[in-house]
Amino acid sequence: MRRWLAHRRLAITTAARRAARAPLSLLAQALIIGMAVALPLLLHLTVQNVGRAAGQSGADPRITLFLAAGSDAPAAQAIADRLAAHPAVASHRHVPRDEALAELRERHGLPDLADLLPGNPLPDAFSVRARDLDPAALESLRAEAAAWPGVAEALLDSAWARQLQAALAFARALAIGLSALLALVLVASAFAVCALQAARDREEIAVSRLLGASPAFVRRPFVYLALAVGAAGGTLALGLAALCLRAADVPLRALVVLYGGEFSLAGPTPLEAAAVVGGCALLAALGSWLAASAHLRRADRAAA
Amino acid sequence: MRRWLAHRRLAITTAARRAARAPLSLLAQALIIGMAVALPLLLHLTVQNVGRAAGQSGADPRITLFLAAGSDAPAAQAIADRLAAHPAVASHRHVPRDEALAELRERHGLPDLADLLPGNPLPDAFSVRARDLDPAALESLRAEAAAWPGVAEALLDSAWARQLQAALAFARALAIGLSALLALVLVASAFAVCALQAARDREEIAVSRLLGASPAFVRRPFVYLALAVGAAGGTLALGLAALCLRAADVPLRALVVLYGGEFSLAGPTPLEAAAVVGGCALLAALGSWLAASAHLRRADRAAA
Amino acid sequence: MIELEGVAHRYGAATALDGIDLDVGAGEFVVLGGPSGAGKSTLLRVMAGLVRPTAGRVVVSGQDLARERRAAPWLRQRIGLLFQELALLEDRSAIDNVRLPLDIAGVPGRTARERASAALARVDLAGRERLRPAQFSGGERQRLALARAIVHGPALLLADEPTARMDAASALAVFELLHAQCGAGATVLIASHDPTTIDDVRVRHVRLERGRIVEDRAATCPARVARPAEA
Amino acid sequence: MIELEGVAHRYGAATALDGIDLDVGAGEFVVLGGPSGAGKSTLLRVMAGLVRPTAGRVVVSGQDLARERRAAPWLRQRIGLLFQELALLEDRSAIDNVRLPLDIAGVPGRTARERASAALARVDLAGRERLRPAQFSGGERQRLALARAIVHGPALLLADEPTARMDAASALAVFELLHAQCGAGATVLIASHDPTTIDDVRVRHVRLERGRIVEDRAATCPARVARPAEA
Ligand SMILES: Nc1ncnc2c1ncn2[C@@H]1O[C@H](COP(=O)(O)OP(=O)(O)OP(=O)(O)O)[C@@H](O)[C@H]1O
Ligand SMILES: Nc1ncnc2c1ncn2[C@@H]1O[C@H](COP(=O)(O)OP(=O)(O)OP(=O)(O)O)[C@@H](O)[C@H]1O
Ligand SMILES: [Mg+2]
Ligand SMILES: [Mg+2]
Repeated sequence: MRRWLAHRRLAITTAARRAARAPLSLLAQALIIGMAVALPLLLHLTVQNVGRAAGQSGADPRITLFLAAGSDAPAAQAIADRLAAHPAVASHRHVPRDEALAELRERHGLPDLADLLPGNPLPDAFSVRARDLDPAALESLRAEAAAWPGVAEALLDSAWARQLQAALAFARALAIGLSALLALVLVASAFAVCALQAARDREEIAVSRLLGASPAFVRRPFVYLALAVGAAGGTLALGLAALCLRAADVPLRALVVLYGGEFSLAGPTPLEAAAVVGGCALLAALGSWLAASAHLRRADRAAA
Repeated sequence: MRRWLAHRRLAITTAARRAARAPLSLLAQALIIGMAVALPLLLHLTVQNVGRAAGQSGADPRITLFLAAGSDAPAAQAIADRLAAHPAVASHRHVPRDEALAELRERHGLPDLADLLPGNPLPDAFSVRARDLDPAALESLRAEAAAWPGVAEALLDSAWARQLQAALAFARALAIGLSALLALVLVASAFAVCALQAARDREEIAVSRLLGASPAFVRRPFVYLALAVGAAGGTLALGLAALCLRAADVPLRALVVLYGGEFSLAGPTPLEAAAVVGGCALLAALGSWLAASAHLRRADRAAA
Repeated sequence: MIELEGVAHRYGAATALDGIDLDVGAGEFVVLGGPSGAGKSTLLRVMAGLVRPTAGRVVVSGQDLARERRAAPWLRQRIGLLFQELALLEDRSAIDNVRLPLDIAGVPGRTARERASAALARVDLAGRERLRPAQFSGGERQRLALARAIVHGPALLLADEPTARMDAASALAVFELLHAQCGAGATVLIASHDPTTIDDVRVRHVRLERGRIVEDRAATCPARVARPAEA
Repeated sequence: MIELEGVAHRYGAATALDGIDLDVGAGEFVVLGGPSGAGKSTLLRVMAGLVRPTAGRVVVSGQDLARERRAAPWLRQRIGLLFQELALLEDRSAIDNVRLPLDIAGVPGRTARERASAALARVDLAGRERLRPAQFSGGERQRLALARAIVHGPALLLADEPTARMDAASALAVFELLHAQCGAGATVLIASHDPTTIDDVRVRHVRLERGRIVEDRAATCPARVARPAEA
């Protein structure tokens, strides 16, 4: 136990001494990690923020049921009852024809055009939110509702919402892809740096091995140092992301408001932050472990 | 001259020998550069592609002049003449009322809704492209045209085009910001790596200096190696970007077609490609030059 | 302590050791002599388990080294090694160099520091703990390396040219230190060109030439018994 | 060739050189003797322009070294240096180690290779061009370092303990090689504990103790004239 503790304490001291010898280099390394991680992190946060804002402003896909021209209140009630009973419908809202015109005016960017129209050509409508947002499920619900008596037309949501959803889906996929790529890059980067560090300290490693040090003894300071640099890089990424979010708040707000949403940017949750820092540290440690092991294997082969 | 050549040739040999000693580490380094550069490069290419597609599909801001209901052909001709003579107007197009309805149907995602309308409630219109796309200039042109006799309403373009423009502007700014950040990261990364390489080769450097080598003699192999790795990283970035573009072609096409555009992704021009490769090489060389110089200064101070 | 049987070693085509039979008992003091390139360093490396001989049997402290790729850590940690090129770590302080075997053995920091300081004092380098090896003269560097070889009280001390960088007076002091180690129970094997060792009656003298033992002269006056009277 | 006037050097509080006055003429062969820590290596470093003395005047080949931070490259390239710790590059082959001074001088690759091979042959290491320094024995390493020191035909050769890792026979061979350099016009200064040099009548013997010159015995039989007869 004393021996175990002494070994760990010594590894920390050794790592600290090496860090003190090349602080600039380590700082640059943490910066690089921070910048690389900041990109997918930002993308993820942006997607989440925009997605949330879109959800609040009702930008998730909806089906609009237009009633036949001149429908009366009982007919509308019949449709409302049907919608309430339908298992695939999450919620629905009755849109009187005046409101429909106002919405067309605002949300579709045709403000004063509505004034040009002779009277209000629109019928009453229902705005329906489906439980399942999958395009196929949406389409089948739309087709079913279109066949109901009293429904003149059933439309999937207007183009802009689909556009936003498509953009969000693409961005989400991109964020996931980039994160996977990034994990690889982090490991490779930590590997490259640790390989160089091991080459720099080759005499120290060789002499320690000659004097009976185990591979783990040699590896430990490298891994500890990588853990620290990785964590620092992750923290830097969080800071950078926070800075960018603040800078992007204004243009993003403008963008989202164009889509009719309310908007306020949220940073990562504590859990997300912990995952970023911990993930970076672990990936860096993995890379350095691999590099140190590779160095040891090669050195042992050369010495034998 | 012979001496000059011998020194350069030797530096290349030395750089090659060092590269051969740690090929994995250099490969990882080139990969990291490639991945880091690929991100802003992709963003830049996407913005350019989408911007071009949007331009082709007429997604740049326009002003629509709706004529008073029941305008006749001479009235329309008068407006057309005014537009042709106006210095702020780049081009204009007459949109007959039928075409306007069809466009509303397609571009605004209200396909079958038009069928619901009693007849065609829309008047004839003109679609006007301004010379100056600045929002203030657009608004002043719109206000002026709105006051013309025979014009019922002058509208700045529909929301989606403004949305797209805003998104493109934001993405463009992001690409520029990221590129600047990236240049810094590249220099810092090359610095960190070269500092480690110099530390690894400290004996070789020290002995060379003892035997009369100039600082330039010591620096040269490091700078050459960085040039090669930077260029390799830039080339990798181009390859990665090409791969991603191919992968993104389908979703992006879908996205842009939603906006009503024709679409086909174009890669970087030869000039852009050369700039990417050359830029990476030069930035890496700069970083390594700085690191090698810093190492020499420190080593000389320690030896004195 | 050490039993060698038909030990041979070839580096590629070159034969460095060519059929060595040698028994060294516990507590013996053996000097390996012979011209440059005779195989002295190679023989010491074989005994330390750093080089696996191409033929023959090597048993050190009961462990058969020819079988294993590298000596087990417990054995490595019982050996004290002084390399011909010293193998000092230039970017560590003197004391950090000396305490390395203790650090590897997991000796707690405070104890390691104290024992390393004591070892430095034994080689007459007290008070220079914080200097780097480059700040020592050639002879001082050699003593520094020697301090590292004895700091953990090894049962077997293998020293390659422990006096190469020294004048006669310092060399004598180092030999007395080695004799003291031997007297305290360690087995000592050194490779040396130093002519002063040849006349030392307290050591067993083994002479190598071209990888073979050409002379094996026992100590006329065994170290353990003789030490108090002679030193 | 070399003029020292009141040269002193202090490392922090420790005085390594303490008022050295010494004139060495072109073509002389000087051996610096003295106990470990006397300041021999420091004195050689001062002459090579590697260490700037804290006091005194150092003129080598007409250049005042005390003034400049480091010797001008042209001077550095006219000196041959053999360091006490050899300073071989372990991850370069023997020939790449030896040709280093030529590479630095900008000698084209082919010529450099040929001259390096010739230098290796002069120290009896022909045919081992492609090996690494670690694949040489201690004495061979020393000869390798010596080859590097003479490969560019330096006008001044400063060698620190050129025979420390050698038996008497190899040491003698090395001394003859140094005498040959001297005979070919080079000025040779070596630091050495080797007792064989002390009896060599062809060298000037300067003895240092605690940073001062305590003895300066001229060669009774100057090298340049004597060489053909004695070797
Ligand atoms: N790693 C190696 N690869 C190839 N040859 C080697 C290697 N190490 C030693 N040799 C050769 O083996 C022979 C014996 O070497 P060794 O180092 O054992 O000699 P030594 O007796 O210690 O000599 P010295 O007194 O010069 O140190 C020498 O000829 C040497 O060139
Ligand atoms: N870089 C340094 N920093 C501090 N002290 C030093 C340094 N170099 C040498 N010394 C000290 O200066 C004194 C003279 O050292 P020097 O290396 O010149 O001795 P030397 O005569 O060559 O001895 P040796 O025969 O052991 O090589 C010694 O006491 C040494 O400890
Ligand atoms: Mg040897
Ligand atoms: Mg010395």
